[in-house]
Amino acid sequence: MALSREQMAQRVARELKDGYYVNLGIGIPTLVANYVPAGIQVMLQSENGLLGMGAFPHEDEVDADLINAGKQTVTSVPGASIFSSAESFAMIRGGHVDLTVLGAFEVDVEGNIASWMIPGKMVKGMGGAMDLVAGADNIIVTMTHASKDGESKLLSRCMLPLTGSGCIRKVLTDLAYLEIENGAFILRERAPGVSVAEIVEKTAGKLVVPEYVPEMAF
Amino acid sequence: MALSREQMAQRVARELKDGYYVNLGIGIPTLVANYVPAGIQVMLQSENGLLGMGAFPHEDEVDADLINAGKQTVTSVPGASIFSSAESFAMIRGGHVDLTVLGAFEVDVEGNIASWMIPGKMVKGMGGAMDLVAGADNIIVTMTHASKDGESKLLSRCMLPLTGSGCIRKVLTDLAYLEIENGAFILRERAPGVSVAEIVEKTAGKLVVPEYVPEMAF
Amino acid sequence: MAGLDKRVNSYQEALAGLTDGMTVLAGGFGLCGIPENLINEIRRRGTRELTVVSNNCGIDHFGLGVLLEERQIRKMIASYVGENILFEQQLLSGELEVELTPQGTLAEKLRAGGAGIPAFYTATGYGTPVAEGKEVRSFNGRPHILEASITGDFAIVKGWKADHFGNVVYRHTAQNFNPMMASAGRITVVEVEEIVEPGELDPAQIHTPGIYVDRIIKGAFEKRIEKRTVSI
Amino acid sequence: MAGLDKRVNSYQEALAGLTDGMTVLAGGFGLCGIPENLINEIRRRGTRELTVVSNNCGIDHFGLGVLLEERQIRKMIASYVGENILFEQQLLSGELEVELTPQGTLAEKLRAGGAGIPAFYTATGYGTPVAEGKEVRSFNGRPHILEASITGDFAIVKGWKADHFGNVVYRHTAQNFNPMMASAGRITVVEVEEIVEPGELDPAQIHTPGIYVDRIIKGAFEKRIEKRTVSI
Repeated sequence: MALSREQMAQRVARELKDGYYVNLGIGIPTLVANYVPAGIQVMLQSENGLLGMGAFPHEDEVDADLINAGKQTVTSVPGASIFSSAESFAMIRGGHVDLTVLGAFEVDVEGNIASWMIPGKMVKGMGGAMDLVAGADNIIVTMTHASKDGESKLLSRCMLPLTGSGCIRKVLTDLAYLEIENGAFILRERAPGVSVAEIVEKTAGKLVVPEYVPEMAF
Repeated sequence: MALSREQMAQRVARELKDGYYVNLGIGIPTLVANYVPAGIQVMLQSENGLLGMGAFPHEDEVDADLINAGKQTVTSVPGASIFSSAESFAMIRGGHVDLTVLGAFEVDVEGNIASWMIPGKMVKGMGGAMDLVAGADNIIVTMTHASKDGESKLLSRCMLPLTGSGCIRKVLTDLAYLEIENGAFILRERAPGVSVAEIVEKTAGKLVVPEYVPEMAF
Repeated sequence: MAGLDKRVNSYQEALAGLTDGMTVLAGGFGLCGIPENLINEIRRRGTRELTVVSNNCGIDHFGLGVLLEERQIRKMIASYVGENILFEQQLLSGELEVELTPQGTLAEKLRAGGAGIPAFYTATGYGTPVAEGKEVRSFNGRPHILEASITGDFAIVKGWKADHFGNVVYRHTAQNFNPMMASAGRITVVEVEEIVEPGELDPAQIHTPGIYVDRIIKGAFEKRIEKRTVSI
Repeated sequence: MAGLDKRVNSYQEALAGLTDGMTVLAGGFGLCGIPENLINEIRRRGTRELTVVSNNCGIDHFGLGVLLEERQIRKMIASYVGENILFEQQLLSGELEVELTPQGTLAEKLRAGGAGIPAFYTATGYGTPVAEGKEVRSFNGRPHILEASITGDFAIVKGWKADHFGNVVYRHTAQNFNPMMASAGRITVVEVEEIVEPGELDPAQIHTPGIYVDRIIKGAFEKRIEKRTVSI
């Protein structure tokens, strides 16, 4: 069965390492914060200028001056730091963030990503996404494997305007965890009960299927 | 008679305007702080990261962590701010400083300045001088009109390696106050008792002498 | 008001000299740390044909959104404008020109503008529509694009506290774009919650040194919350 | 030592991994805010052929001057080196290579290095020996030169207080080049006068966020004064 949003977040959280500074995008990536493995310590970066993002505030702690990049009210953890947008993107662009998790519309075998614009529909803007994908070495894209109409989002070549070029190496979908290498998706893990055949069918870009593809366990 | 160092500082201080942010170089420029005209308020910038430099400290206030660009112990005034070298030169390069006063070895009719290096002798480095002359619109160079050997320092073309190119418009020497316009020094004021003839003799670069050249009064 | 004392007494005085066609840099991220009263004063003045540089464009009926309502903005430079229905309408009708800019590039363009750096190279946006028409050059084997700095005729900034000299501190994440806007405005106007005496703020803890600031005014702020999210 | 706790127990541990031929970025201006003990540890280790980036090179027998004595520096990138007789000797004898860089350009090169900006344009140095071999381009009718960023294998930094996570504040003008060095080091080591618990420092008042810092250590400092100047 396809992973739930929570399971996707849980699977991504396994990539967290002790001491990581992590930027989590809006949507599924945000949920990753709920599944930090026991015994490890990470610091969440919010690109509006907060390093050390905490939980949502209790009603009596809500402060209009303390928000995250999704414009939600948040708290900061002890040992947090707060700074300007220029400093925040100095961290991001400078490669100081250890892991970035963000959503996408499409990813292709060259590591290109499209996540910000659907021509003809409204253009909302890229926000910090272009900086995040250009600045990080270690990025995990989370998205459904295919659209509701069944169209694959793992392509030979992105159709939509790009967010970044040649920067994606890891993709977690609701069906599989894949790595991008040498112009192909490598199927590394599949969702529990999801067959390799289904993943093959729903992957438009070149897919390499190793002999053994383990099922994820939750 | 040629101006004393104190008189040079006093004359420069007349260029200060209420509300100015001012960077004063080492030597005579530093003395300008002692002659801020009554009734006006200026803020001194020290390029090591201090805006609002105060007087030298009393013996019991000396603090190794509070120095000026000349590495002297200083104090800060109420309303000062302290910041990094990058921020300090953002101010300087960004043209936010209203007046810069600095010394030089040579200035020429094109507004070039040489102040940091005498080949064959030891090279100490340019420190912040190149940034200061490139960043400021309003610069006053203070220096003696001629060397001890009588060689003019106001030239057709600087002989020494430049600090900046085409950036100087105002020069105060011990003999005269001059402006640089259209490839010439314009003699605007002379030191008390110094003749136009002496200034003409000691100025190697093209000199324009207006009909009336007032004497400075102290 | 003498010399270094930047205090002005009214919002009218705060924006004196703002005229049609100017470029205005506005601090804030979403509705957090926006100069609400200065925006309202621009509306009151009816200044038109403005180019506005801001990470976002407010929401309908609040923040920069009010200037859209009055059709005072000709061009918007922003990274994300998705919270605003009017924006979409004016964009589609051709009334509004938009230059979408990656958030980090926008922040850096403004910092560069304030710091006298006319242009810099960044990998952000390479291979995307953002790179169209821009010079590409490789550094360390990786392609980068050349981005030009931004400055403005006016910067409108929201601080927390300031002293008479215009030294400003920001509160929590209401800092965001405000320091860069402050540094890149030819005339920088800061509205704050509290004005204190010079010497009350720790010199080593000033976010925006007074050298960048031309006028300060104390205001009252609604501080509307865009997405109130709480733990139960 | 888990996760985000950057504390190390000895200066040996603080500089573990420093080897011959590396580039070391050193904070400080004159003798103010220099990482004295980390410099001494480099001397003790005897690491050689170093490229050192620092605004100055200490004085004879103190600060970076001690590394000159031991002939551990192969190349120096600095803006002003006039306080040091040994420097002159080694330069003239050809033992030492020097790249003199305007102070503001040096600060910006390091900030750019930390911020992922590979190169930027500046008017500083145009028409001077600093511009030799560099690309010239006009912006707004004024010629600028292209300057490349600087990063280092190690950054050695002197802070005032830090928490376990490596959030650092600097004291007075001992800040100077330290934040840029901290951001541009592949491994950044900060020595401080006091280590406090996370949460003790105001989050909005951190000069160097912990993300830039790899190791912190508490030291004792001589803080020698280069030019004691007093009012009478």
